[in-house]
Amino acid sequence: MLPRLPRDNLLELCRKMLLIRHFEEGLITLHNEGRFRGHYHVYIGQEATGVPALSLLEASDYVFTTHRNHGHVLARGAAPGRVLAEILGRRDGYNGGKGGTFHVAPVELGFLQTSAVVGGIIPLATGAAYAAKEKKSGQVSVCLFGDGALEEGAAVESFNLASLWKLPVLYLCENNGKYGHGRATSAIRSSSMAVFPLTDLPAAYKIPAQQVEGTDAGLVLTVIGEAIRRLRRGEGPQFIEAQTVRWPGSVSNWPVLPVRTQVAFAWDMKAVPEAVKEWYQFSDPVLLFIRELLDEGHASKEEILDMQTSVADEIDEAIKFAFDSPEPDPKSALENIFAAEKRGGCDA
Amino acid sequence: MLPRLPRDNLLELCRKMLLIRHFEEGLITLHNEGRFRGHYHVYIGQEATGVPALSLLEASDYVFTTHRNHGHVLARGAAPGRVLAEILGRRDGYNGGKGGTFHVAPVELGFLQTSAVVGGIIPLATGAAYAAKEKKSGQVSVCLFGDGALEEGAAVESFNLASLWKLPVLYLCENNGKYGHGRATSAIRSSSMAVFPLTDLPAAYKIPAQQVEGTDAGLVLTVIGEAIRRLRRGEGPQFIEAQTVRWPGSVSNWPVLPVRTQVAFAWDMKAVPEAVKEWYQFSDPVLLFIRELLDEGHASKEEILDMQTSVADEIDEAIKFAFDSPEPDPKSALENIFAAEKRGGCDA
Amino acid sequence: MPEMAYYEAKLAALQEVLRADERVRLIHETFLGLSPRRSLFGEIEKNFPGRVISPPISELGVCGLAIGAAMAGMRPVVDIVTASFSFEAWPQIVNEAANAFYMSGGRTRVPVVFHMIHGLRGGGAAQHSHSPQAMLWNCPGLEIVLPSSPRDVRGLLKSAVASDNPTVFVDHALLFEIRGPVPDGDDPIPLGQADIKRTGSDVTVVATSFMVQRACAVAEQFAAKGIQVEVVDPRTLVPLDFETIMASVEKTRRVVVVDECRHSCGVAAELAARIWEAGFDKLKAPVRRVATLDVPVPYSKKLEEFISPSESRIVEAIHGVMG
Amino acid sequence: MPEMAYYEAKLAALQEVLRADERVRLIHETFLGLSPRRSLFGEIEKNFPGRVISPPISELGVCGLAIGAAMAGMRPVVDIVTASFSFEAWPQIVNEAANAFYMSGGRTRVPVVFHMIHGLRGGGAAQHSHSPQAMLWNCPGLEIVLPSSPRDVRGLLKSAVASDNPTVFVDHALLFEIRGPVPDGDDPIPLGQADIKRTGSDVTVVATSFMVQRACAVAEQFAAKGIQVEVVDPRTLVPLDFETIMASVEKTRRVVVVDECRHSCGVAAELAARIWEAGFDKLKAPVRRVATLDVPVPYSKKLEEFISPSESRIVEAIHGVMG
Ligand SMILES: Cc1ncc(C[n+]2csc(CCOP(=O)(O)OP(=O)(O)O)c2C)c(N)n1
Ligand SMILES: Cc1ncc(C[n+]2csc(CCOP(=O)(O)OP(=O)(O)O)c2C)c(N)n1
Ligand SMILES: [Mg+2]
Ligand SMILES: [Mg+2]
Repeated sequence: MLPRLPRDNLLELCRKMLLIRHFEEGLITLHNEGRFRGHYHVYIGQEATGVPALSLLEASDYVFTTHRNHGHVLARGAAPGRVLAEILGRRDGYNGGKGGTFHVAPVELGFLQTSAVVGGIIPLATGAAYAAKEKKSGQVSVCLFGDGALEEGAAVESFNLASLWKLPVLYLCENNGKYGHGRATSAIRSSSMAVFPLTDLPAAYKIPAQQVEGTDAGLVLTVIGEAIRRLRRGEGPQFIEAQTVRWPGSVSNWPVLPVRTQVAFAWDMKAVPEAVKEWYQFSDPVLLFIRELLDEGHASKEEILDMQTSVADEIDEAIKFAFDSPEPDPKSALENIFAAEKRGGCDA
Repeated sequence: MLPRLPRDNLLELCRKMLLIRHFEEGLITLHNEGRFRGHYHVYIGQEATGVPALSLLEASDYVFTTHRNHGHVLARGAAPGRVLAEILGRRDGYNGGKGGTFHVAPVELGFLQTSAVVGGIIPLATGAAYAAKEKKSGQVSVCLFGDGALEEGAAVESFNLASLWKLPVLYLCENNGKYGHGRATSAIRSSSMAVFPLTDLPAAYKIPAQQVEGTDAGLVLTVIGEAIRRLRRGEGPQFIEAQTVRWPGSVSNWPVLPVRTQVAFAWDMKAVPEAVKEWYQFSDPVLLFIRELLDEGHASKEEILDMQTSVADEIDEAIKFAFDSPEPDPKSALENIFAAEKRGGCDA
Repeated sequence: MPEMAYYEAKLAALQEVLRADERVRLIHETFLGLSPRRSLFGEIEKNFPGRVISPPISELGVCGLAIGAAMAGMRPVVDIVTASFSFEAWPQIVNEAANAFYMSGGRTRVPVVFHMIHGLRGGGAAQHSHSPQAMLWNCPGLEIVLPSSPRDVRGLLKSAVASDNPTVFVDHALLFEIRGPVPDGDDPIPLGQADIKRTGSDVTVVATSFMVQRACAVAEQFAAKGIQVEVVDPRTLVPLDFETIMASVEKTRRVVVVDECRHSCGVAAELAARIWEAGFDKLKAPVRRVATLDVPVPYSKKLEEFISPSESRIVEAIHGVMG
Repeated sequence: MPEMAYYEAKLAALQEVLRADERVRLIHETFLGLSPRRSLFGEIEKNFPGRVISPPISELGVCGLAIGAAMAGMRPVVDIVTASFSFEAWPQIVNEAANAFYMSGGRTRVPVVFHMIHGLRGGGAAQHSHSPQAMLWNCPGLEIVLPSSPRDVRGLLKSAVASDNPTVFVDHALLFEIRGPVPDGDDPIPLGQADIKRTGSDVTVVATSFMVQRACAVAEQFAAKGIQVEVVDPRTLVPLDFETIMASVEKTRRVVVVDECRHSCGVAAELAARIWEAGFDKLKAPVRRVATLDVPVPYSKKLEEFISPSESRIVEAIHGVMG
């Protein structure tokens, strides 16, 4: 379902989704070339959740994300060059290269902490919501985490606190098929989560909870838009489970690129390898969105192809920017252990 | 409701409840006299949960309990003298005085670990159930904990494991009115638990869950009896919430004895202080049980008075035994850090 | 200088931090533990409505909430009660709070205080008697404060709350009834300033928290015998004022370190190692450590006393370095 | 003696413990971490159906379950994966498992093994690079095992599983590809036996885990210059074979301790303090510690290298004690 938005906004959503896709695909290539190290995770297949969801926020709202953060920070407008520089451990990264892929946190965009401890951000996001409530600032706190995080006790302890104290926090659980190996909800039950559907868990804590098809940008916008309105009205925490189908490149522990996405796949799947055709046909949120744009006459194929070219250029520039960024001075490892002066809160 | 049991069994249940009551009241007196130290908790008001529940177990079953353990170990047949010796830190205590009031654990009765960390035993009891299942021993594991433990993440992580792996564990949540300061369920909502009724939480994990009036020995026997049968049939974990009304002596952080219980209160409340009359009239499980025994002609007042005398004698002996028990040798502090020989499992 | 009881100074500081900064919240209300004085805290709840919050028994979630609130501009003081319960919150304290400023590249500040009561309180047994400050010192990014006197608890609590860093405030129940001078006014004591609790020229005892009191009592006994013990209280482990410690070491050249953590990898191990490193050629005798023995804490009184860093063990250690 | 890769020796040991004792269960399956060899573990799952269990992401619940199962007669080996995640399970490891035997008066045995992979794996950043062994050493009641060679991982894993005590098995991802001799047969290596990994008479380097390999590489360099470095590997911290360490110290009278825990209150602090205490009058130079600097672990390669106990820092420390 295409969101009911002006054409410019629709194209902007499309562009962001495409940007994320190209960014992540480029990253996999860089990793394959040995140009950065460490375990990493990509947001491919979940673009239609993060992009519309975060487009609904005010600039002052808080966002907390996980090991799978690249798509979220880009969706919120982070500069791809600085995100990549962070992933490469360079000085111009949002966190000076100290965070890396697990911890990209553009604080100026409201990302206060990006934690790679499964479940770690759920209490933190709840706390930021508590601060918003106490400050009466009208801010909301959005917590984006995977289905696996519900297996950690930290999740439910937070649900309890948020529910008791009516905190303005949106728990946005991205169920991407657990570990990338299967789907925790809907048709197939999970071997690691007895709660089914997952929304039963927040519901037990009296938190309004719904499921949404996470590959459908329009539905995501509607459902999350309503949840955020309820948050701003002071109705207390909200829980959304956004379901997406596992991207075939994340079967193993490390991302493997089966094919580089071309917008042309939206109208011509020939170039897609047989083994992954089904996913790109039915579950790829970017291609789905492009098809809808085309079907409803919001854009022509040429315009989409132009968009792809422009996105590719932006990624090329980002890569250049990131690799041009210097390595941090080794001695700077000893900086930033403690804040010296007293200011409180964060940089933003 | 009086359990449907032969008279002897009924009298035995009564005797155990009375024994616990006298033991705990005696303990408060000893503490007031400064004869032992440390924070401690008593089981007064919950006798009709623990005594019938544990009477349903086999000798080989496992039981895990908390800071509020005295009633449970006595219900399962622990020698009052050895329990008291443990609370006094004496050599003849079940754990040589190393555990104390928080950790009384008669291993020979299946008490493998008594943890005073709220929620701490819930994973442990789940693990003993896992062992029982793997050993195909037919044993069940019973986990007795307070309503407050449901606020700890450890509880739900365990529920998930037990449900996924269909483990023979009975989660027996004794809701005694949280912290002794209010009732977490039924009419009044808790300020520290959003889940309401509490059974919604295990139910979200697909664990069969029911509530029972914890002051009614007959109901407790029936409901828990059924749950244990389901456990032994391999139907997976069971959850029971037993509700009792806060004993007025546990309003504050330390037990305060408003009056020493006399069995005669069952038929004559004159000696009960006005401020606490309501509790002794309507919520005291021991007096309720005695009244039922009398009403249905299972015992005469004289027999009950005799029982009281015999219980009092037993407690007197226990006190003598415990105080006669020597203090442990200071140097024995250095023993029992590690098990030397390899045997595995526990002493029992 | 006016005298105050420790619990009074602590309560005064709590009122002062609440008054001084609208962003301060107290989460949980057992700053006086199980002490019979704890009801006096009710006064604070009355004076600062909405500023003291009762949480569920969810240390992990509650500490995480406080950390997140601190990131978003509040200044929460979470009372974890017994220090052993900090373990429930370990992932949040050690892996979220401690790392936040660093891994954000110096951008996310976490002005949270974790309050807890550590050590052998008497009858706390194995699960309620921990001193986690050594483990915490092994986690860079956390400030660690260990008050030992009425004056210190007041001045240090203020600095802990004012700090923009996550600060662990480790108190001890056996200090609450101690009386001592507390200056008028309410000057904070900066973190990172050791304090000479007693001057002496013959031997240095570096002690923390309640052990400072014990060391002073022992020093009194030695003074009667003409041996002058200097008692140095670091007051904060992070930041550590090592200069003050070494100045004393260089003066006396004989050192005993007393701390209530368990022996292995305890605070005394670190302090002793640093003193050795800096003072190798100045020391007249091997540094002696007095710590809780490497044993789970037994309930029984005699056993608990046996493993504790008792006065008699401190006396023996002083004889050891003097001998 | 046949040669084996470390990962092969580890997999062999896992098969052997499963074969030797019907009560053994492996909970979780990443004993080889993120290594490309990890798929070889599939063999074990195939050979021992029902003996390897995949748990949810619930370290606290899962470790607690393993502890409870051990109390009730099983011998579970829980794989916590990255050692940093042991913090999620901290209350169960530190406050349940460690205390059980003691607080039951020596009656409840907990034959559980907690397996984890510690340290700077390269790019793990602040939240995935911890070395919790120092914190764990501060918790009496836990055995701590730190293998450093193919032979040791095989022999020590067997003893860990055979032990009736809770044992933390702390491995290091950078060891997996190392090759070395592994004797035929399958003799366990008793806990509490240090191993001289290289003999030398000029200086003693006490090193643990992957640092043993690094120390040996450095020793090689020094040998070329005619300086003989003895590398002592305690192999287990609890129980600790301090005699073997001191025998070496008494021989060389110069000591460097290398360990990957953070500096303050780290394993090197404890080892150094003990060596000072026992060897005060034997040491020719102050003991030097080489540990990870007191900093949260940065992601960036250059920064991570800067804080790590690198070869160059070990070299410098050896020069320091020789100088
Ligand atoms: C406390 C903790 N345990 C285990 C891990 C290892 N780990 C990293 S990602 C992951 C899977 C998380 O699944 P999910 O939450 O569904 O997120 P997804 O990766 O699917 O987006 C695991 C287990 C971790 N990072 N933290
Ligand atoms: C992890 C932890 N947090 C806090 C405490 C302190 N504490 C001891 S008993 C108790 C109340 C427990 O309530 P509940 O579980 O309902 O048990 P009850 O005492 O009512 O039987 C608390 C908070 C503790 N022992 N452990
Ligand atoms: Mg997932
Ligand atoms: Mg309760």
